[in-house]
Parts: sequence; structure tokens; C-alpha cells
Amino acid sequence: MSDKIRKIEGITKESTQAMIDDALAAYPEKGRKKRAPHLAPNDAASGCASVKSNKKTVPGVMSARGCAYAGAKGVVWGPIRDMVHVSHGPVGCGWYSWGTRRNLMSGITGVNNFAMQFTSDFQEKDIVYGGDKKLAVLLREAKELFPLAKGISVLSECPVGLIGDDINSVAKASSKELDIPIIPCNCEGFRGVSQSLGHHISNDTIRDYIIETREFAEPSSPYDIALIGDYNIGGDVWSAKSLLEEIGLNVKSVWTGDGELEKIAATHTVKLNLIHCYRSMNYMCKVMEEKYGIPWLEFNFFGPTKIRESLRAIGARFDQTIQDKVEMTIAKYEPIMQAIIDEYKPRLDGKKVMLLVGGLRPRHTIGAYEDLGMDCVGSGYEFAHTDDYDRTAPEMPEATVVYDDPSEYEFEKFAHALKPDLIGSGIKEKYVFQKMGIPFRQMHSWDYSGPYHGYNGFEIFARDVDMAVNSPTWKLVKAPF
Amino acid sequence: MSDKIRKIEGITKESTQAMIDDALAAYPEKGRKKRAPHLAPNDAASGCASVKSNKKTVPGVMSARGCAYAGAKGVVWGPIRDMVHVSHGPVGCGWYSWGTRRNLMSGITGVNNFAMQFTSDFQEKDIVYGGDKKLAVLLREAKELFPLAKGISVLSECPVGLIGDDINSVAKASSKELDIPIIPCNCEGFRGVSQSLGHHISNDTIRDYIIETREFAEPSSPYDIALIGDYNIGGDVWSAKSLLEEIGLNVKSVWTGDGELEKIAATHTVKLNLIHCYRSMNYMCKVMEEKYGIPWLEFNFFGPTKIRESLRAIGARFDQTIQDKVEMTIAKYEPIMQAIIDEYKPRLDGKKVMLLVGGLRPRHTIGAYEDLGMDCVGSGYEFAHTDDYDRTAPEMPEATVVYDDPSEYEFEKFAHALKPDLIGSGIKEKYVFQKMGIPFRQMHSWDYSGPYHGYNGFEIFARDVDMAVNSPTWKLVKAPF
Amino acid sequence: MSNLLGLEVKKIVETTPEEVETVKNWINTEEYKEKNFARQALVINPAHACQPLGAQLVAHGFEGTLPFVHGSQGCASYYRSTLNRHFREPAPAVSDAMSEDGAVFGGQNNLHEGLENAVALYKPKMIAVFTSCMPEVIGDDLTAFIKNAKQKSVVPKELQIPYANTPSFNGTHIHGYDSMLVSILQTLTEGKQIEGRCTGKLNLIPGCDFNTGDYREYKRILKEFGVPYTILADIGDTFDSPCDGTYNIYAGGTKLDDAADSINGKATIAIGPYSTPKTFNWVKDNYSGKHVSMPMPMGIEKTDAFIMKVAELFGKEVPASLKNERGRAVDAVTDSHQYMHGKKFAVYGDPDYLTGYVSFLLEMGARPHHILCSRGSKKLEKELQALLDGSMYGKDCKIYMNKDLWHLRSLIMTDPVEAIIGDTHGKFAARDAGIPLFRFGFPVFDRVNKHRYPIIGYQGVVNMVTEICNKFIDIKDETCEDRYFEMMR
Amino acid sequence: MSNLLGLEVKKIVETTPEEVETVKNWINTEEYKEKNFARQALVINPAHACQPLGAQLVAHGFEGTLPFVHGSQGCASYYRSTLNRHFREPAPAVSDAMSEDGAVFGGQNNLHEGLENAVALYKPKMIAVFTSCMPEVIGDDLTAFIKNAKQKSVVPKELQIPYANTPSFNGTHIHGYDSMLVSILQTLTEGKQIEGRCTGKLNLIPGCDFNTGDYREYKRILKEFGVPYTILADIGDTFDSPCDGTYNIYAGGTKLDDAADSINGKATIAIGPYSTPKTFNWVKDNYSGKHVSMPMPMGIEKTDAFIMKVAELFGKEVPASLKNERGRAVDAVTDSHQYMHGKKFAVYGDPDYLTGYVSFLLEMGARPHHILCSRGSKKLEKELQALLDGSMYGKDCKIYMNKDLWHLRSLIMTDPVEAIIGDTHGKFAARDAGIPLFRFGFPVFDRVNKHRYPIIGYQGVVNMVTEICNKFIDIKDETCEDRYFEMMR
Repeated sequence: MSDKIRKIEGITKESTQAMIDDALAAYPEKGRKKRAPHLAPNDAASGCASVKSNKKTVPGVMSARGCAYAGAKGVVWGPIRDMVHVSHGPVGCGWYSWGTRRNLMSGITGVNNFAMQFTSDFQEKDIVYGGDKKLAVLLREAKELFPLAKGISVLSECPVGLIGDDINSVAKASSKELDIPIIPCNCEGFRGVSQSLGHHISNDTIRDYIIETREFAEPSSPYDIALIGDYNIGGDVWSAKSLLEEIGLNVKSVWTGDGELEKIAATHTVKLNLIHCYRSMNYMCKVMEEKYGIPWLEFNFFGPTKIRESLRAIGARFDQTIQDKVEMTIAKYEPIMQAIIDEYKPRLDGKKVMLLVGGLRPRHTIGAYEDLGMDCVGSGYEFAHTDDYDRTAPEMPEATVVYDDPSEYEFEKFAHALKPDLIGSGIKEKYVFQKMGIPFRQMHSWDYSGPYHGYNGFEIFARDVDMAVNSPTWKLVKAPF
Repeated sequence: MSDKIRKIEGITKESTQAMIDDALAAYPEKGRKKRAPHLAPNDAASGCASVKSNKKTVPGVMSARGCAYAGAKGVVWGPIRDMVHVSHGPVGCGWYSWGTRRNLMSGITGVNNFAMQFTSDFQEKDIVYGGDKKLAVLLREAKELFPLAKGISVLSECPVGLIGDDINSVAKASSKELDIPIIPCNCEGFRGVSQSLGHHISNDTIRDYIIETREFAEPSSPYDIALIGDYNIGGDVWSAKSLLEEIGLNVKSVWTGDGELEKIAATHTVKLNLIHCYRSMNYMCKVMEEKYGIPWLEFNFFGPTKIRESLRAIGARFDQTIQDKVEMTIAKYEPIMQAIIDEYKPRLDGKKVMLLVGGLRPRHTIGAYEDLGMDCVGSGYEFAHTDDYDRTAPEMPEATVVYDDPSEYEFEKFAHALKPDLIGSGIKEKYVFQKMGIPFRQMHSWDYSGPYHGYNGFEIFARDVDMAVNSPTWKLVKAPF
Repeated sequence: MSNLLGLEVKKIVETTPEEVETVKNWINTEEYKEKNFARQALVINPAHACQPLGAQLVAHGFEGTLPFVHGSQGCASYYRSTLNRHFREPAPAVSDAMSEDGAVFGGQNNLHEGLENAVALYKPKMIAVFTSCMPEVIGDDLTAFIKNAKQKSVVPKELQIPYANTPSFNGTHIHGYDSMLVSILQTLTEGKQIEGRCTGKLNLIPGCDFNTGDYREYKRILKEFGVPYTILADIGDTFDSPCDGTYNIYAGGTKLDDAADSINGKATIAIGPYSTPKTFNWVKDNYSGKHVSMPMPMGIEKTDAFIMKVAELFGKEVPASLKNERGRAVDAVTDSHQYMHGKKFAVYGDPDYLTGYVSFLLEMGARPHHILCSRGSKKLEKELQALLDGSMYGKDCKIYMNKDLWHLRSLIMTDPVEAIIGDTHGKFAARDAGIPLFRFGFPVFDRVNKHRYPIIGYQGVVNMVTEICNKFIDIKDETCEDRYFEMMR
Repeated sequence: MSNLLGLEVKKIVETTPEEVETVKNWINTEEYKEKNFARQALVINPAHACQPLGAQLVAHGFEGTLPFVHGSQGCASYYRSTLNRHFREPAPAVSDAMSEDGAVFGGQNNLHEGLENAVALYKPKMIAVFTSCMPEVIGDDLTAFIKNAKQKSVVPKELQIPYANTPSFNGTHIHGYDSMLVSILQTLTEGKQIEGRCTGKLNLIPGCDFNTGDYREYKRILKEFGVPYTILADIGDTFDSPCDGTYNIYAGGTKLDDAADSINGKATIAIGPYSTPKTFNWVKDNYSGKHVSMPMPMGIEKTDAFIMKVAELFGKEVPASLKNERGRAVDAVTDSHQYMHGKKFAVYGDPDYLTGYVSFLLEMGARPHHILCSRGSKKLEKELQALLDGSMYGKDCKIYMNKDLWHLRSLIMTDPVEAIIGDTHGKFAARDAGIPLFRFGFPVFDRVNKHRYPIIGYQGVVNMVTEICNKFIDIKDETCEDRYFEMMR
């Protein structure tokens, strides 16, 4: 699909730019100047970003962005199931991110998975006298109470970096004392522009503290791969992994959905890194390529079209046995997918969707919507960089609006203008648009449904999109009096 | 207890009679004349009824009585688990008595127990043209749909007797045709004065159609007994049966709680009939004594005192092995009972209870209340006869009021006068007295609790009585403004 | 052989576990369903009571009115205990205890003695007489009996004694409701119509509704509208009275004067066409003002219709508070549609409840897969089918008239659904099928306070959506594997 | 060795099922409980959030008010998403996105740019500024910053910008609520006190209450009383607004003029002493009329106290409608006491909710066996102990201050109870213990509409009794043997 340039009736560069200007009109001078470069009509053919990105958030505009801690604890570390993740600082950050990202985990909570909220609960005295002593005590308590934990992460919240604590040395000392990997991550929320720096700091921390400290017990095989950048939202990893195994590959470790510390540590021995969320994990793919010669391949498991493309691209990196299995798998699932499309497409054909998600899905899910006959009339990221926007240009129809870190004001204005049949974004946006009678699906958390990755994911995705767009409840919104 | 005559402070023959007269004052002349003989102070020493009973209900006074159908279907037939009981007539009677009596049953509903609502659902045309043809079809359908049923009862509702149907001959013919016992019971609701005639007709029906049609497969033993007049309210039979087995007896059949038709039919071979509810089943005890020489013994499993007396009386009918087991059982449970009394009696000592139940419990449960230190200040039956009231006199304290088939007006007046701490009666009375802030326990259905029979029953009974009397919720009834 | 059956004495043969297992599986099969649906005579687990119960409900809806069963005393105790168990409230009613002699000589003596005693003991402002089987079969002439009672001054001349023939052998409790209501209104309004007089009030007939919360909801809605009203047969207080240390035998009910004056009302809305046909026809011919018959306002659309009709009849704008309330209900509906969308339900109950359940479910995108009424009609079937045809979610839903809950069991065991909407009697089928039962109907014996939470109106929508969605989520939390047990739902 | 830890490369050793089984049982033991309670530094599953969340709740309670987080943008998104998930409603708030440069130069530039943009885009009537960690650690002087903003006319002079220091490293969200509320009231009432003027109104401060149903219930009660009122920080509509096709960013809140004039009120009742101490002390010293601080009116007795205080403050009789409502609540309580009597509960939550839960349970004859507050105080402990001492059902109940939900798990696994009253976060402990969780507190992410059903007032009692009793009966129906499965409960 991404080769042919699609057009949306009524949407031109001019109409989009006019819509953008109308939105920018409300800004004070300085704000408008900062925001303008981040909003633009898509140039499908160019294959490169039509907007600026990864810039400091403009104060006071109601951005959807989170912080570095959210990128570190929420995105990268949280999903690793067999580690105790300590939110180091006051009680809030860990509490707000407790279980809200839906990175599901196998195992028994508190025994061999630690889907819980650990914190040093900084009080005034910790700010004044520093938290390092408390950290050391805390690490001992964690080790004692959770003996099956394979490691402990110490994830810094804002105050830690401001009061000059040295969690790196505490981690080092305690790691030796307790004979367990203790990983310090300086992901203070005030650092950087968004969650993105949190991903980057975490990738570096894996590079410095984890990779190459373990080896797989079983002998390696030519089909060993690692699934990078899948966080098991609603079970996505379980769906993607079973599909990769069906085409004959051994998924030796997953970064980091339902992740296991030791398998992440032994990933330097795989043959190929398959990366789904480019934004959050491209750093370590590049490191593993440089240091261990592991090639990496971006792939897309949203919707039958993209799945087919990806399976074949993956197959091409392996021998005939894998490629045969790829074709068998495609042949097996395509009729099922076609049946799904036949059931839902008639009710979704030509419907318009607008997306605003984090760093991957604003482009990666467009294929799945198009498989159902829907058109993406606007998309944008909270924390993407230029390389993301480059990849987005061919995925979106010509001249449709691209918005980088849009304010709620801008997003509302665009929605009023474009009148989408569905908006895919986050919990902070959901009820704003549902009040307007616009159907909505959370595309961060799959609105507590999923998985959406892989073939069984598409079945659930299609059902949910049809449910949202065609629910009779929307017909009740307009009162008859 | 029943030998020593108890007195209640402030209650004399005169005070009770005054209270009665005050209640009767509201009646018209004719009503008063009919009601007066049914209300009297108890003459504990006389050992005989102080009131008239088993008379036609006075119209319009709001009696608590039910009808013959209720006595037949509700009390006797309903609890037999492996028969299909057909409420023959319009839809109401069967529907109102569907599952409301709490005669619990083992087995799988619709497979080998039939705790359901079967009816011929008489329409106008069945009144006009008679229901016999419909009955025959219905019996075939029941046999086909419920192959494991051991028998079918046909329980007449009012219209059947008025339109001259002949269910006896239909039953006879169908029984042969379908090779299954089909038992007709002419318990039309308008017959007799209360549920009592329904018991009697049902006992006669067992005499004429069931007893002696089966034999136990296993050889008889000297310890074979039948448990008569226990309907497994809230599991009473299971509690009583386990206690009787603990003292070495074989409970060969139960009339009719969790009852099995064939075992009832083979009861003519037991050594002793133990009867709990004298009123509903004394008829067949007398028949079995006359026809099969089976002695029978009234016993009382309410509260440790009565249980001890009963176990010893039962033991006396058997050899030393049984009597030793009786003593061992008493020794085993009495400490447990004492612990219960120690826990609850301090909070119940001296509290006053008034009772109005069916045909047994107004006298039979007094012992259990007294074991907890409570005093019965008034009792009476819906449908007892003179022989019941004879048995009641020694159980109640001197001069306390005895009321036969009291109207709601009389019962309220007595409650206002006596100010009981607890009233034990039925669902029709419960909320009347709770509105007055008087704690209440349903003593027909154990207020959906139980069992109350036997040693484990007393534990539940004591807990429930304490809960009702001492619930802090009653302190909320009086508003502070 | 001493028994009349002439059967030889057999040894007891216990049913074997294998036999039990075979039959246990057999009753869940298509084959059994065919046999079950082939029944002509045997009714098993019917989901309705008989006429007099509905008559007693009406009687309880009028100030100082004592329900009086002309017939067997057992009937009165059955109606009383049923209402006690559903409302967990007193339900005072008397009978004149007809028995064998009544069968021979008729029930006049019983009636007279009963009236005399009832008046003396319970000092009613009105006695509503209705009949159970006996007098109906033997054909007692109540008009005459009551006239004679007054002539013989057994009861005061001016005491109003409306009566209704409520034979148990046709229709159900909703028809008894209708007959008693029309008779009471005829009696109370006799000679009260005054040319040109208009009370300016809305007469609201709630129909055979066993939910006290609904009565309070109608009153709250009309109060928001500023429309003065008289509820005809108001059990809202009778069956939801305070516990404050005193027992008041007549704890509420429509004031008799208001009921009398209702004939001069500005407009009358009769809710629940299946339980008020006679009443509505009589009101149409005798009451001044406008007359409308409407379905129970369950779900947003039917509540809109009710609200707009009140606005239209009284020429009033819909108040902001009610518009706001509608918006909040739609908010609850859109916010939780994902928990009900596409879910299959079996629904059964009285006709007026059924049309409400089906509209509500279709509105939510849920599917009323099995719709069953144990005493339905062609008219009801047509109305339900029209609702189904109006929505894609009604597609493969089926309607079963005059079928019972044993039929329903066969349906859900052979063609499974995710939940049942009904009343306590459905709990056995729900347990066998392992699905939840939502107790919005009558009777509810095994839960507390269900009758206090309205199912009509916008608040009714929020109550039903909340109970259904939260139960489905409860089940998900209680049955999912550990790895799918999570914070967010 | 390329990693910094200097650990030699080990083979992966999978945890064995036996090890998992051992530890699985070990964490339920008394021994583990001792270790768990010996914790000094590690907090696990705490049951409270940080101060700014409470400040944001207050800000949403005022007309046209935009909550403004001075600090990191991530905090604002966390507070917003938490409120979104609990209320299933929008929660508009901005931050001035402080980052590394803020750490060095302070946040003035961010604040000014933020205020300017916020005013331009969202046209608030008031901006309520509160702080997250960064400005608190580096010591930003917000008084000066805001004064400079007005001087540099970054924002209109007359725009009211109250602010509060809400450091996350002490107290919880209820203390942030208090600080922000007192600051807003000080700002709005500045210069508004007029000698001798009395609005005749009751100022009601609901305290840190996340249940929109409670706000509606307070209003309904005061309307029944005929007492004019101003709710101070009214989120009743903001977080329960209609879905009617339009998005209104400021969907409700206390009118600013009313709040300003509240200083001249006839009386002020501050509900929830633990979440309004600063506010109440300031009100006492500055507001005219009488001032009373009262606990959350949960349960009959505490609701009686609230009703009588309103009656006393306004010299009014308690209206018949409320007396009647009390009677109906007592009726519900007495009719279902058997389902709760003697049952053991574990309860946790904010202090003001806890005193309410404990009173309600003791009133019902139930036993609040484990009482836990993850940020409690000596004062709270004393008040709770006094409640326990006042009832025989409080006998062997214990209070745990400053303990978390991992402590609670040890308690209920070693000393079992029949249910937990708390919020969504308790679901993991409840699942391990196999007992139901009643979600009366905050936050509730995994059920719908819990916040719409009041838990205060007489209706609150009926709601809690209904949910608890019906769940216990559900469990009985779902777990009993076939032979105990019956119609009646």
C-alpha cells in the first residue's frame, strides 16, 4: 500500500494548511512561532518528515506528553516481569504508573513477577539529607522479601537528580553486597523533552549494565531472533511471538514485554533483531549491530497487509525452510482475515480516522485501518523524531495533516474541521471527543482490549473498531428535545 | 425443664386475661364470641389445652392460616425429591409455593430431583370442559421428560373438586399405562379449616397408595428406624439424621424431608418411627402402629436440653450398644453446647420471646430458647389441634398467653402489651414487627438460615437469635430528631 | 396387597450414577429440546402468577385500602407472602375464608362476616374485594352480595367497596391488576365528573410495576417538570415505608380524594399497555382531558418519548435539569458500550417489562437473543418483532410466546447466551448454564433492595448499565488466567 | 567484559517450579509477615497519591478554572490520566513543562510563557497554580513569579491566579487538596468581606471526595431542607457532565462570585477534617457566621449528626422527607443486617473515608478487623480507636498507620477476613485471599459508574448495604453445593 499515494476527497495541501493556520491563530505570537513548524500537510511522495519534532514542549498549551521517567519506568523497565522496579523518589510517579500501561506479565505477582509499585517514598528529610542511605536499606529489604527477583532497577524521579544523590555508586555497592544485578537509571522526569529521552537513557543503561552478562543455557540455532520493542500491551507479545514461532523462528528474548532480565542480557547471541517500536528501542539495535554484528529489521504486525509484507521480509533473511513456513502461514491465515474483512469492511469502508499516539502507532496502525477500508485523515506523535516522521510520510494519504506534539486545542480544532468517524488516541483525549459524539478507541492501551498485534490481534482490532464506529449508542447523543 | 412450672414476673392469669379482653374489645359481637375460646392464659400444671382449636377461620380477621393444598403440596409432598409433584389447576398455587418452604433436596434439579414447579395451568376451557383429558396427556409428558422420576403426585387445587373431575381414575389408568406410581391427592384448598386437613389427606394417600409397595433391598437390622415429620428446612434432616446415625441407628427413610418415594413405601419394615412434627404426621404413625406393629416415639431436637432428653428416650427403646453411644454422643457435644451457651447466654438471659408458627414449633423450640436463658411470654399455632395444645401447656410458663389461629390484630395487641425482645413467626409477620423496632426471626423458614435441628443446628440457632436480639441496627430505629 | 394401586411389592432399585449422568447430559440436547417444546399440557416453571395477586398490588396502591380476597384463606396468605418476600415489607390483606359450605351455599355469609370483622379491626377507608378460584367457579354474584351487605348495614353505607372478578384460570397477575384498577377508579370517580373542571394535573398510571424506585422516579421527573400529578395506584410508599418504631398498616397509597378528582384531570398517561388495557379504554371514554397509553419508559429512547409526551401534554419545555440528566445517562451509556456490545441475552418477564428490556438492549448494541413470555399475545409478539427489525442487533433474535422457564433452559443450553434478564425464578437455568442473572423483574426473593433502584427513566438506564457491565467485569476478573488479571478494565 | 558491573558472564538459570511454589507459600506465612512489617525504607503498593493530585481536584471544582502545574509536563499528564480513569471524564490541565534549564535558572520563564499560552488558548476565568517536585526542590518563589507576570502583563491584571505549594515529598493528595483550597478561597474572598452582610447561605466544603454522587446528595439534602448553599470546590458537574455532542472544557464548578461571597456566609461546614485542616482554620478566623468541621457523613449516625447540625445552624426542623428517607434507610439496614452481622472486613483508604467505613460497619454489627491507612496520624488512630471502643464489634479489631497494601496482604493472608473495602489497588490482595473487594474509595479504574452512587447520607447507607449484602449472597449462590442452592436468600 505504501508505494501508491492515496488521496482523500476534499483534502488538499491548501485546505490542510488553512486548517492549521486557523488553529494557530489563537496562539500568542511566540507560541505560534514555536508551534507552526510542527504542523503541516503530509508530502506522501517525499518520503521525509513534513514537520519538525523532538523539541521542548511549549509551556501552557496542554501537551499530551509525559516525561523521561514515564519513558523509562513506564515503557522500558516496567514490562520486565522478573525485576523489582523501584521508583526512587516521592510516592506519586510510581503510583500514577502502577498497572496503567497494561504491559501484561506471566507468573505469580510478588513471587516470580513483580507487577507492583515499589518506591522509596521520599519525605522532606530525604530531600534535605539525601536518599542514598535509605536506598541501600531498601535494596536489602527488596532482596529479602522477593528472593526470586532476577534484578532490581532504581529509576530516578525528579528530586534525585536535583539533590545530587549518587544512585550509581549505591547500586554498584549493593549489587555486590546482595549478589544480584542492581541497575541504576537516571531518568529524572525533568530531563529531555518527552518520554523519548527516558527510552534512550534506559537503552544506554541496558548497554552498560545488562547486555552480555548472561548466556543462553541451550545451544544457539540459525533461527534465533529477538523481538525488540514489543511491550505486551493486552498480550501483543504473546500473539506476535506465536506467529514468529509459527514461521519457524526461536524468539530467544523479548525487549521488554513479559520480559526476563537474563534473556535480555543474553540477546547479544541472536541472529537477527526484529524491531516493532522503532522509536523506543532503535538505540540498542544499533548498539547490537555495531558491537555484535546482529542485523536488525523493522517490521509491522498490524493488519494482514502489513503482516504479509513483514513475514516475507523476515523470511527473506532466512533459508527456504523459513520462507516456506512463511508462505504456509500466510495461506493459512489470509482466508480468516478475509472473512473478518468481509464482515466488518462493509460497515467501515470510507470511514475517516484521526490518530495521535506515542512514537510508533500513528503510522504503524494505518495499514490495519486501511485493510478495513478506512482512511487516515490526520496523524501525529507525542514524542517522535524526524526519522519517525520520515517513515510516516508514505503511510499517510497526500496532504493530510501531520501534527507533532499537538496541544489539545489544536487536536480539537482539527477534529472539528475533519469530522472523523473515529479518533485513536489516549485516555486524556478519549472523553473529550466522546462528549462531542465522536467514537474513540484508546490506541495506547487498546481501550483495555487486545492484543492487536499479529493475526489474532487483527480479529480483535477489527471487532473493536466496528464496535466503536457503529455502536448504536452514538445515535442517542443528540437529544430529540 | 417441662416438669418444673416457670413463672414470668408481671404475668398472671388476670393480667393475661385482661390483655386478651382488651384485644377482643375491637371485635363485633359475633367475631368476639368466635375468637374468645381461642385465647387464654396457659395452665402449666393442667397439662391440657387452655384453648379451643382446629375450628373454621373467622372471616376477615387476617388469619395467618394457609389451605389444605399448602398442607399437602407445601408440607408433605413437596419435600419428596424424586417425584414430579403436579399442582393440578390454575398456575397460581404452584407458583406461590415454588421453592418458598426451603425443604432442601439432594440430587440434580430436573434429573433426579424435581425441585421445580409442575402445573396443568388450568384455563377457562378446563373449568368448563374438565381437566381429566389434559391430566392424562400431562402425565405422559412428565414421564417422558423426567425418566428418573420415581413417581408423580397429582395435587388438586380448588377448581378440581368443584368441577367434578375424577383425578383418581385418571391416576390409576395412567399409572398402569406409564408403569410408574401416580398418586392422586384431593387436597383442594377450600377443604377443611387450614393446612392441617392437607396433612391428613396426604397421610391417607400415603396409606392407600404408597406404604408397603416397596421393600428395602438390604436386609433389615434391629436399629432400623424412620425419621417422621422432618422436612429438611435449611438442612434439618441432614443434621438430625447424622445425629441419629451417630448413636448407632439406621435411618432407613425420612418422611418427607429430602425424601425418596421408594424408601417411604418400604417404611413398614422399620423397628421404630421417630416423629418430630407430631401434627403433620401422627396419622401415619398410628396407621403403621396398627397395621405393622411399629411403635412410635415423639422426640425434640431443639436445644441441648431437649436433645439430651430425646436421645435418652430413644436409647431406652434399644439395647445397651445404642444407649452407650447415646451417652458418648451427649458427652461429646455437651461441652460444645456449653461453650455456645456461655458465649450467647450473657447477652440473652431474661430476654422475652413470643412465638406463632404452624403446628409444632410454638412448643417444640421453647426449650432451645430457654437453654439460652430466654423466657417464652406467649405462644400459639396456626393450625394445631387440642392434642398439640395439651402438649404445649407444660412447656410454657404459667399464665402466659396462648393464642390459637390469632389474627394479626390480636398478635399486634399482645406484642404491644408484652414488649418481647424477640418475635418468632412467619414472613407475613416479620416486617410488621420489625417496623416497630422489635427483633424478629422467621421460625417457619429459619429466616433463610439453619439447620436448627440437632447439635450443629443449635449452634446456628444461638448465633441467629443473638444476632437478631443484639444487632446494633435496632438502636438506629428511634430517630434523634 | 393393602394399597389401591394393585402393584406388586418391588425391591427398591436405586438410580445408578451412570443413569443420572446420562439423563443429566440428555436434558441439554437438541433432541430433548424438541420433546420439551412439543409439550401440550404440562407447564414447568411458568414465569407468571395468577390474577388476584395483581389485584392485591393495586389495592395496596390506594390510601387506607384493605385488600379483601373473596375465596379461600390460603390464597390471601400466598399473595401476602409473595409481596412480603419481594418488597421485604408488610402486605396486610384479609380473606373471608370460604370453605366446603361456601361451595354449596355460595360465599355471601363469609363475605358479610368478613367485611364486618375487617371494618371493625382494621378501620379501612376503602375495601377492595377481588376473587380467587372458588367464587369464580361457583359464580358468586358479588354485586348483589355487596349491595346486601350495605342493606343489612353489615358495613357503613358510605364505605366504598369496589370489587373485581379476577379468575386465576385466565390471564396472569397483570390482568388482575387491570380489572381491579378500573373497578376502583369507577367506584371512586362515580358522580365526581364536573363539567369544565380541570385539576390541571397529570394522572399517571404506572401499570403493573413492582419496583418502588420507579414510582419515586416518576414523581421526581414530574416534580422537575413542575407538572402537578396524581399517581393512580401508588405503591411507592406502601411497599417502601420507613422503619421508625411504629407499624402503620396503611403506609401510603394514592389519596382517595385525588383518585376521585382524577376524572377531571388535564391528561392521563397509562404506562404499560399490556397491564392497563381495560383501565385505559374506560379512562378514554370517561375521563376529561387527553389520554395516552405508553410503554414502560425503559432505555433512553422510550424515556425520551415519555418526557416529550409530558412536555407536549402540558405545553412545557423539557427542564434543563432533565436534559442534563439525559446527557449524563448517554455519557454512562457511551462510556461503557464496550462491556455490553454484541453480548447475547435471554430475557423473560411480563409483556410491559419485555418491550423495555428489548429496547434497552438494542440501544446498547446488545442482542436479546431469546425473548420469552410465559403468557404472551400476538400483539406483543408483533411489537417485539418490530423492535428487533429496527436494529441490526435484532437480527437472529427469536421470540417465544407462552413458553415457560423449562423451555428457556432448553434454549440457553442448546443456543448459549451470556446472561439472563428476568427474576429470581431464572436462577436455576442461569446456574445450569453458568451465566449471570440480572434481577430487574418480579419477583426478587433472593437479593436485597433490587426494587428500590429504578429501571425506568434516565436513572434507570444508568442503574441497568452499571449492574450489567460491572457483573461482566467481575466475571472477567474472577475467571481470567493470572497473566490477564490486571488493574485496568 | 563490556558492562560496568564487572560481573562474569553466567548461564541463564531458570527459576524452578518448586522454588516458585515454595516462595508462593512462604509469602503467606506469619514469618514473612514479620519480615514484611519490619520494613524501614521500601514502600510497596502504597494506597495514596501525592499532593498536586488533590490540588488539581480542587481546581476542577471552580467555575472556568484551569489547573496549572508549575513543574514537569509528565506530572500534569499523570494527574490528568488518573482523574480520567476514575471519573471516565475529561480532566483538562496544563503544565509549564519545566526541564533541565528550569533546574538551573528556575521556572519563571516557563511560568510566564505557560500562563500566556493557557490564557490565549483556553480563556480561563481563573488559573489555579500548584507545584510538582522540581520547583519545590529548587525553591521557586511563585508569589514573585506571578506578580512579575502581571507586571509584564503576560496575563491580564484582573485574572485571579491563586497558587499553592504542593510538594510531593510530604503528605498525600488530601494535603494538596487543603493547600490549594485555602489559597483559592483566600484569593477569591480578598476584600469581599462586608460588615453585617450575611448571604443567608451555608458554605459546604465536601473535602477531598472523589464521588460525584456525594456532591449531588449534599445538594439534594440541602434542597429538601430549603437551606441555600454554596458548595466550595464543587466537582459534581465537572466530573459528571452530559454527553450531548459538545465538549465544554469548564463543565461545572462553584461560581467564582458565590465563592467570593462565601466569606459572608451564615455558616460553613467543612466535611472531612483530615483533608481540610488548613482551610477550616483559615475559615474560622476569616469567615463570618458559624463554622463547624465534621466527619464524612457515612452511616446513619454520622448522617444524623450532619442533618442535625444543618437544622441547628439554620434553625430549621428536619423536613418530613428527610425523616422519611432516614426511616427507609433504617428499614433497609434492619431488613438485611443478617447478611453483614459479625462479618470481618479489612478497610483502607484516606482518613476521612476510613472513619466513615468504620462507623458504618460497626453500626451494622460488622467488624472492621484490619483498619489500614498508608499515610495516617496519631489523631486519626485515636479517633478510630474511640469508634472501636464504642462497640462490642470493635473488640479484636486493629489499626495500622502508615502501612501499605503489601502489609495489608500479609494481614489478610495470615488473619483472614471476608471482604475488603478500598479501591481498585486492593484487587490483587483480594484475589490472592479469594475475597470480594468493595470499591467505595479512590481510585476506581476497573468498574463503571462507582463514583456516581453516593456513599454519604441515608441513600449512601442503602447503596453500601445493597452492594455488600448482594455480593455476599452472589458468592453463596455461586459456591454452595447443589443441595444448598435455593430460591430464598
